[in-house]
Amino acid sequence: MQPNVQHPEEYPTSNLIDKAHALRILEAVLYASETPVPTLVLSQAFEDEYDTQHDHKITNAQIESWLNQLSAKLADSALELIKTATGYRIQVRPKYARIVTRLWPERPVRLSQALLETLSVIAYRQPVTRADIEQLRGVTVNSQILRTLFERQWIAEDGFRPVAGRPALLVTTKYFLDAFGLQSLEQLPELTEMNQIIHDLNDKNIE
Amino acid sequence: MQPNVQHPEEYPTSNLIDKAHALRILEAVLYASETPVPTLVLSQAFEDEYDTQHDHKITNAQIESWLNQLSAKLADSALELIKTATGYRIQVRPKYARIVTRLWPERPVRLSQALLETLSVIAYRQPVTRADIEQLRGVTVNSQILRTLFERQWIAEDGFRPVAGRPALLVTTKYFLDAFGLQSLEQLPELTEMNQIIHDLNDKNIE
Amino acid sequence: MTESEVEQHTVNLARVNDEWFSELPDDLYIPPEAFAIMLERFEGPLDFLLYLVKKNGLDLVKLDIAPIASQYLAYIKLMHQLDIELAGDYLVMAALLADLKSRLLLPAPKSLTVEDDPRQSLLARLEEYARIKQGAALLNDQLVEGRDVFAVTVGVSNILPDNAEPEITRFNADILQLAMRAILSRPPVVEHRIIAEEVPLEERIIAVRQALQSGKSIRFDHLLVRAQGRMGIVVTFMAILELLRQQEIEIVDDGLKENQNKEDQSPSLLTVRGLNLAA
Repeated sequence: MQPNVQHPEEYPTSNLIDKAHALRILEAVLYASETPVPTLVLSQAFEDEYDTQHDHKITNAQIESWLNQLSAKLADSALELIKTATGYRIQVRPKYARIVTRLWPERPVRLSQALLETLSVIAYRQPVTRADIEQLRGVTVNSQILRTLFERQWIAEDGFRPVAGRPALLVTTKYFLDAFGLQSLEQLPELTEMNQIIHDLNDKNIE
Repeated sequence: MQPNVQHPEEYPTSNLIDKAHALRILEAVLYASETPVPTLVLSQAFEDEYDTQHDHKITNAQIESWLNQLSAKLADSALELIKTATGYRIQVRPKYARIVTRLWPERPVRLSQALLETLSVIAYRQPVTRADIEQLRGVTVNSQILRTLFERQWIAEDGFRPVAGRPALLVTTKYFLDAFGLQSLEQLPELTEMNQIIHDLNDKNIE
Repeated sequence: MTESEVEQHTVNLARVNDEWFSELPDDLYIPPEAFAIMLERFEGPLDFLLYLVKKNGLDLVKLDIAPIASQYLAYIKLMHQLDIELAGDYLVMAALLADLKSRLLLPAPKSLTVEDDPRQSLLARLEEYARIKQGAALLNDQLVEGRDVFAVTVGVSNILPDNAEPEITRFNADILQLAMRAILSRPPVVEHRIIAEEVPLEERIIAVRQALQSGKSIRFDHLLVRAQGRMGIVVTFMAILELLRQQEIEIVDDGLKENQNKEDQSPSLLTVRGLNLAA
């Protein structure tokens, strides 16, 4: 737990960086993220923090070293740091997963209207950005809901829209299809109703 | 991970419980939960784990003591343990909000002045009708704002006023308290004297 | 606009409207276009009034409402002259203040008690609004989850320790369709200023009559012209009602089938057929 700068010789370019602070930044990002965090995003977290001050880049090797230390810091906890296909994520160790699933066995059962609407927009209009969902639903997207959808692995990020801010594009996954008993997206119930027609006309008018 | 019964004198009833293991159970539950965790749920986590084996109850005092230790364990991290209206929550410290909002600019909750004033009326003057809000703020209530407040579950309808039209009465919810880090409505910041208000607002408007 | 021009402008205005502009506050030297921007900063007439109160450094409790009312009315009048669009709330307040002012100019009746003082209710409103505004500022100062602090939710390892068959809850995909329909059937949230193109009923009647001339059945949505938007839907429906009344067409499907027969899930829409007029 104590700051412990034992190997300054290893990363001479970043000896101005307080290691304990660096680990806290990684923690903030990894814990706040709704999805696994790619190394690129982790390095972005340091950009404002250090580069402008010290005029040097944080290397990926440096970040990986910190991640290892973070992992070591978690050794005595119920959590672990893992690397997935899309990035790093902190999760509850398998050993303690049982306690969690036993406490909330009803977890997947109740789907709130807000969650269903968010999911249906992603399903029917994919790929969509968060802003697309907000636009269509008329309310701010609740991070908690996206987190839940990510956690169930019903949705995933699939690239980004090449506009300012590079917002992530959201799509549904095969787990989503499984959960809703669908073989493919083509099996989604059709929306050939009056409200679809009205909606299309509205879109046209607004353009 | 090793059994480590260092302080049997402190909690004689639970001397069979490994403190480090207990902290890990609390961690698993607190980190995995999507919402603040009530003490009751925390104690359930232990029931499954211990009571059936050892035939004794974990007291709330015991749990609170462990929570304090968990909180201490977080002192050097980017996280903190807080108590809100509905339970305990682990959150990323405000100090790191800047990094999080920079990495995910689309995520942060934005609170417009109009939304804050509407929420303020409901929070401080509840229960109120829509007409009350209009009367107090001197402007028409923006449906969009109410919708956002409902969507976030920060407000709810609670009965109606027995006058013509039976307008719904609006109140804040425990989720509002959770979101604003409050344990109860009594913890709402107090409104001060009139002159002080004028003085403060002066400063604010000039910004 | 240079400062001297503004000054000139203001002086001229003062000569024209002595009632309003003899009491012009100093900060009317703001360029006119800045008024609109300034107004946007306020949450409404009460907020604006409160600003005037504060700017004058007045004690709200002892406040003589008259100068504030005059200032407010002066602003409103000026903005009106500058063609700056004002929300109705501001005009309602202006009417209230004008009424208040005129009543205050009348000699006070002997029986006027504090409770009857028309200033009191406005002052009470201002005070209450100031509190609400303070409450808003205090709420804004709180550490808000999702803005200042971020609740942590970590996933749970997918590897089940005992390799137990995970209990998969299956959902009916229809709930997605219902949710999507709920979204689509809501009125659009953003208020668009759409200059409604008139859709003449006569044109629609002719169009529907022509489309059904051959005696064939056509579904309602196929009678619509996309460019006509919502108004087109409404007017087309009116055209159908008119043609029904004149017995030129008949209904093949009233579009209510889905409700009558739950077995049949196929979408059902109003469908009409032209009648042979020659017969």
